[in-house]
Amino acid sequence: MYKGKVLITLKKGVLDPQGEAVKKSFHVLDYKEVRDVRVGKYIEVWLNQDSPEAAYRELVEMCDKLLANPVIEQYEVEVVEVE
Amino acid sequence: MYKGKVLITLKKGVLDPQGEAVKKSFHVLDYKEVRDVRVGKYIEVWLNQDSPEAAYRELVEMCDKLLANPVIEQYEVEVVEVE
Amino acid sequence: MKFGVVVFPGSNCDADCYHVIKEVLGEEVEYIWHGETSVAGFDALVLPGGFSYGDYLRTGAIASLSPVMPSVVEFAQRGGLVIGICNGFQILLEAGLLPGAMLRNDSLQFRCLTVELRVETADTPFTCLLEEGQVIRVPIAHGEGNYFCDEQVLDELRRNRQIVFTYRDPNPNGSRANIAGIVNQERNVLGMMPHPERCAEKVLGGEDGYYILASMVKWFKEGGR
Amino acid sequence: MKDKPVWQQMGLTDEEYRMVQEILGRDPNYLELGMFAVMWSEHCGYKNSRPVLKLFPTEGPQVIQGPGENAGVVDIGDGQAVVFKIESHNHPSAIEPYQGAATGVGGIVRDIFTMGARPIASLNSLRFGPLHDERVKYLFAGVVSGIGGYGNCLGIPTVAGEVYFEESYRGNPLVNAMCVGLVNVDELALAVAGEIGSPLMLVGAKTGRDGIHGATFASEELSEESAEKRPSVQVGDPFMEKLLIEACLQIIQEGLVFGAQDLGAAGLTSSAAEMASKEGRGVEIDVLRVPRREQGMTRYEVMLSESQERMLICPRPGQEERIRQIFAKWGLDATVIGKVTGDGMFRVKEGDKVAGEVPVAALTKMCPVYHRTEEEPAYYRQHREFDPSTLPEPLDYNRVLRDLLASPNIASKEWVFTQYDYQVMTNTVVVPGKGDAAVLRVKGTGKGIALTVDGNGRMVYLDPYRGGMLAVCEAARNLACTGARPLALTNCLNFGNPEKPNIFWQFKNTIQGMAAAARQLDTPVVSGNVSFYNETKGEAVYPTPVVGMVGVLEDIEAHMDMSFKHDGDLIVLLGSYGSELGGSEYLKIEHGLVTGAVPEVNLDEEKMLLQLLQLVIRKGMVNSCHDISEGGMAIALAECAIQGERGFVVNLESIAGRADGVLFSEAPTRVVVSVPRMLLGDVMALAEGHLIDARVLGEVGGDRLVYRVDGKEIINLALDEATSIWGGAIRCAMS
Ligand SMILES: Nc1ncnc2c1ncn2[C@@H]1O[C@H](COP(=O)(O)OP(=O)(O)O)[C@@H](O)[C@H]1O
Ligand SMILES: [Mg+2]
Repeated sequence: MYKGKVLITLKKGVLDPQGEAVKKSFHVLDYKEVRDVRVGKYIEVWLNQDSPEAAYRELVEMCDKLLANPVIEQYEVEVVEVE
Repeated sequence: MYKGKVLITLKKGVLDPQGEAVKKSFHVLDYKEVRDVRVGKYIEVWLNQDSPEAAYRELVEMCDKLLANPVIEQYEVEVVEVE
Repeated sequence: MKFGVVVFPGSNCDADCYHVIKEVLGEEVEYIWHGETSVAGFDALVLPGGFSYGDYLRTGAIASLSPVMPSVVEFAQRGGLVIGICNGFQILLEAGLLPGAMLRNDSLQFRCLTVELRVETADTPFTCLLEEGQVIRVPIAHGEGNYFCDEQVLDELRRNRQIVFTYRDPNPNGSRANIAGIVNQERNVLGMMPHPERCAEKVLGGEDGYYILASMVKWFKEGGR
Repeated sequence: MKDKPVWQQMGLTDEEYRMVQEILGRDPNYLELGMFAVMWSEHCGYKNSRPVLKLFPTEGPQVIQGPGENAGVVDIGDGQAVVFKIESHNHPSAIEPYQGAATGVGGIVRDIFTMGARPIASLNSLRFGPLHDERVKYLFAGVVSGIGGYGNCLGIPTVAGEVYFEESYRGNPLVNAMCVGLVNVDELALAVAGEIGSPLMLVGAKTGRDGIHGATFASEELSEESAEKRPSVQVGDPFMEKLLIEACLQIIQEGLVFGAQDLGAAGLTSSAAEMASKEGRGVEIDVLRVPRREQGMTRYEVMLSESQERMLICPRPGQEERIRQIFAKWGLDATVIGKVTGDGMFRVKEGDKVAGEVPVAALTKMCPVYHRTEEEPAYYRQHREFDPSTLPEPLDYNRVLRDLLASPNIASKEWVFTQYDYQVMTNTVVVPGKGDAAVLRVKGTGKGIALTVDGNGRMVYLDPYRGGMLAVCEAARNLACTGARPLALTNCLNFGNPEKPNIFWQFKNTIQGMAAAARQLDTPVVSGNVSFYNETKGEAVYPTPVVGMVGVLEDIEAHMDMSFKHDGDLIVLLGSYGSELGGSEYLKIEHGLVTGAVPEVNLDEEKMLLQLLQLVIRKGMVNSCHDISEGGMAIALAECAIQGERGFVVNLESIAGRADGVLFSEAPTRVVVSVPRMLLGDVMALAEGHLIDARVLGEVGGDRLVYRVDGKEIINLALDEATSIWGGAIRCAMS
């Protein structure tokens, strides 16, 4: 079995109101050294696949189809073997 | 400057309705080999800090204070240097 | 009796609570800005519903770190009456004044409708005008009302009779043990997802919520017992 | 694409480019050209619609502000007014349904509080393709959660709306959002620039690269290329907007500003030009002073960005500091980015350097106007001549009723409105689904207001003139069914490409029909929006005017909903006993036909009916009231029963030997009311006094829906079954 770790982030230039709000509250909490915050998604998918390559290919397909919204989001995929 | 990558996931035993819904729609889309899906958060924090250790310590503090809720969530932190 | 309605950036039921306290209960009421650091002079506090900080990150999380919160905690610890409604409930959880956490509704949808609640205990300052076992109709409107706590906390809630309201079938959000509202052990802090202020006037189609707020007044005016 | 001259890429024609050269007496630079292109787009300039919009009646004693401001304003007495407008966000929603719809709500809400009014209600009107299509489900789900996501966060109740599913909207859904605000008349603010030398302040969100050329995007047909323009989809920040509402209302109420203007389509360019043009002023803006979200933005990008949640305000002298304080309290920045000048020029500076300079009037008043040619499409006559009596009569009317109840156009919209917070602000007296219109109380008075949006695109397609009338009449009737007096309307005109003569014919005829009805019913048009180019692959959507209407109830206690309330009450039809089936849901569902002559409206009769309804409701003579629309009388009765949780028996007569026309005709100017037996005589007498036909159809009671025709029972359905079919159809399709 493989576990896919999918990181989904907003594309550059797309407004991230959540990140902005979190950043501001860090500043209020006196973490002045915080320069920027972006909030994305982390999705774990456990797959019954034969090979890491197959799992990877499938995950990319799944991102395109469902997990990420290509209009505003981009994604990164990593596959690890698990039992 | 350092970039903190924070992965926040629901603890084991906490039901993840979003993950369940994603899994179901994969099954509908005929990805039968999907065993499980969990949806978490991926937060990127850019920090003006002196050392990776300092950045790491600070990020952990930020997670405890705000980014994660220990009742339901756990987190992982990684720090990378960026310019 | 003087109520304080705490206003966070993004609160949006603050004016509704203010209206009901003033015009329907006929009690004194003032807003308390989240940036204040004292709640001196108030007899009861309301943490209203809404989307404090846009519900960003986690509902209630950022608001729970507001400057006003330490004084709210202190007020509660001294036995002052605190009611958190909807987002207010979420803030109380994040602030640790009540146990547990809130998850997204199991339907993954925001849900606005009137639900039936069972009053599980009349032995609180918030339900002393109601009866145990009574069924009341109160509106809900939330996307994250799926109350979660672990087995141990649930046992404690049960043992101490801290569960105040439960949803009658069907549970609208998947909350553990059908929980709609709980109090702390000392019974002076209530968090509930449904909105009593939305059903406190006949013209709005129901008055059950009136009795929850009026209970607080009765309890307070009778010297807290 | 790249080979085209730059003005064409920006959406200007060669002729328009020559006009720009002539106005300036030189070639425009890139920035100036961009400013012309957005301001002269259909979306901002109304160049194809302006002459036709003049047909609308816009005045009346109740009108405080007609078209021309951010929203219309109507007097409701006691020194208060309602402010309202509807707007489309069709193209962004087709590409990113959640954000498209969300930012649509954000935009229309800004139009309301810009005027100093507290937004108190939202409505929406939606059109999608057939619900069995997966892409349609995705769009529908995304749009609904986007509307809820934004409006719920703001704490503005979404109290009413409508949704239709028709093939013609498959590639191009319609998303129209309406907002209603309440204002004390003496606190009304207008979008005007102040005295010469007054500073201009930009407040709210930072400026990013989002939505550049959104205005021109909205003025094009959707194509494969549109997908590439995707970055023009903006992400909304309702939290920021909520803070803006509170801060802006405070500075307006404290009298600190001359005027305010939200930044919508064409961003800073449009809002500054509009503010200046009202009083013939000029503006000077320094792009370097505009707070930015991204690095390396060009002046062109800054001036044309459509980043959401921004406002331009013009402070009164000496009030800048106080304004800054108020915004700071809400965690917002307010930055001086320029000033009002007296020379009528729009000057864009980059520090000390002038980066562009054009006359304000050239961008606004001198926008070209086109009188398009119109041509009656061939389909029109064919449909009108269709005779439904040539169709076989159904054998099993029970099945027909079930099918209609399950049609997504008729079925309960509960799946939609339970995702909207419709009760926040504690004013909602008649909640979604319960009545023909939403009813809100006005706190501090004994009054109420009623709100509705209506527009049946299928009828308008079949007959734009009659269909336009129907839309206005239905809206007014819906308000009257709650006991309200209709006051005025706003409208969103969703059409195809106006450069096509058939489309322009639809457009013009629709407006003529709407205008005639609005005039006769005393409901002037006070605001609105035009959305052209709703086409995919050359196919236009049904011409879809959406009418948003506001009415007032003098006594909130005397409001009405549609639910049957007492067994034994008599069911009375007010209005004519018709059987016309043109354009009906029945023809579509049972016979697969979109055709027929659209029923004609008698405006005098409609007006009398509106008065009659207000009267019987005020006098407490009826226990329920519901207008007959999609699905005809059969469905109207079923809905009263479902809402009231009690059945009925009605005795009808066939017309020309057929039952289907009687049951399913969607002819207008008809309502069903339930009347306490003792008051029947009074109701009949009042109806007669108003020259409105009235006939007793049957009686409320039992747990079945029983329809008899000519003494024979042709439908007998258990109330429970009807309720579950009607209640579950959309939820089922969506899960
Ligand atoms: N169909 C219409 N009926 C009446 N008025 C309209 C219509 N379409 C647009 N208007 C009016 O034209 C003006 C410009 O509209 P619009 O460009 O949508 O405003 P905004 O500045 O909010 O973008 C507004 O005052 C609007 O009310
Ligand atoms: Mg505007």
